Amino acid sequence: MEIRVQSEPFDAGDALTRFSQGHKDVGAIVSFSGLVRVDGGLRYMEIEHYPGMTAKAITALAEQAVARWDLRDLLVIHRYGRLEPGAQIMMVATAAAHRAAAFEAADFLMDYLKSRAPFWKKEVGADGAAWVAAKDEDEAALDRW
Amino acid sequence: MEIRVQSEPFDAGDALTRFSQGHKDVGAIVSFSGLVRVDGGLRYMEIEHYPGMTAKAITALAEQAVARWDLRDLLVIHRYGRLEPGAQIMMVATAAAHRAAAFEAADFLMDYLKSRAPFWKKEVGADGAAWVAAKDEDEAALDRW
Amino acid sequence: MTIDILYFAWLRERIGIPRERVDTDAATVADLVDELTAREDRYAVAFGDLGAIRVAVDQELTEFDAALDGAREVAFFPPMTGG
Amino acid sequence: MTIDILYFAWLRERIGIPRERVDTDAATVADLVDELTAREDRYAVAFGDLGAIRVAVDQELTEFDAALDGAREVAFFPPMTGG
Repeated sequence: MEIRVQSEPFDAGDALTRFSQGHKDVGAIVSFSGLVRVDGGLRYMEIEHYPGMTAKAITALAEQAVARWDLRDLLVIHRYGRLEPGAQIMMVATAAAHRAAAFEAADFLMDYLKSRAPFWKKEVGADGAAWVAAKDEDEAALDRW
Repeated sequence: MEIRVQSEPFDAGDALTRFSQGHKDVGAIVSFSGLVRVDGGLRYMEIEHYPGMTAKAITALAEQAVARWDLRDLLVIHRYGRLEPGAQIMMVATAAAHRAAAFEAADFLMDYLKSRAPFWKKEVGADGAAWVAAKDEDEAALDRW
Repeated sequence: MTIDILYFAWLRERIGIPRERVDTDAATVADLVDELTAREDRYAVAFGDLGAIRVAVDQELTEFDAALDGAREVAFFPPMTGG
Repeated sequence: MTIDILYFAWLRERIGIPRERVDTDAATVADLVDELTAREDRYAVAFGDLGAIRVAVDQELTEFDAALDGAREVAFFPPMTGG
């Protein structure tokens, strides 16, 4: 299990290659990567986080996933700071013997990282800056689990 | 949309890196990769397919996914021939504005590739060779959609 | 009419050939299976449990009661195990 | 007792500081919020809608009725938008 909270850019493909290597009883790997959308109005995104709490909160979520699904391994990378359009914001990867566990655990982790890990996104555009509002649907998504 | 049916090995991470580049309104990318499990008894896996039908069948599944979810792009790679333990068998990647569409479309594609694309797996071990039997649960998984 | 018949996986192994061309007047896939199983034991054995066999006509999955009218290629195989 | 209070995102911007240390006898988070809002307008404005604010005590998410007994760090922030 690896959890990285960092300001440095990363490449989800490179991370997936490393994550995929050297496993034994793994038939299925699922990855999710979140990107800053490229849209005309956005100059960059700024992500604030709560340093003392972030890694702890993500670790607690990861431990829930490991307790609930039969996973062989798990990776979470989440950036903070300034991110340019097209940049990778974060990724999750799960490795399991069977595909259902890998899919469900990745989906679960994403839902909880959205609403329960202490990150706040601000979009800076030509017309000024605005904090991204939490969506009701993101809160509602937690009820699936 | 890219569909590749090939005997050559590939790296899911490299494929994900290429797939992730150059998109515009994409916030979410999900990938699934299937691997030959490393277990003592297995020497290698042999995958047979139906050359005239394979790409056509996968394309039809991909078109169903594109019709049903708001996807920006989609990738399917599936190998045939001899595969060593630990090798990547196949991968699916989906790109969408929102994570739910990317997750669901990848999950859907996997369920249908398992049971509706003309591939047959044979496991060759120390004790001989055996065709992998289709699982009832894989057929049942199609009812989710 | 002339039809190419293809066999995959254990069906191919049991019948012993990957494909053959047949002249047939079979109206449906089921009729064609009857003709084949009447031929030789290895066909009868291979087609013993139709519930374990899938069929594609002209590279589209279909059912055993499908008409063969104009068909050029019929493939028989076990349930698929891709992914 | 002495508590470090942290503010994030728009709460930090409205209050104008990322953190401060306070001496307080507040029994619960809600009591602490009452003390803060009584202080200055910018606090009253920032804490105007508690439904839009989340709280963590010692880096664990909790509710406004949580006790502060022994707490060393209280953080206030809007709903999280990670992922």
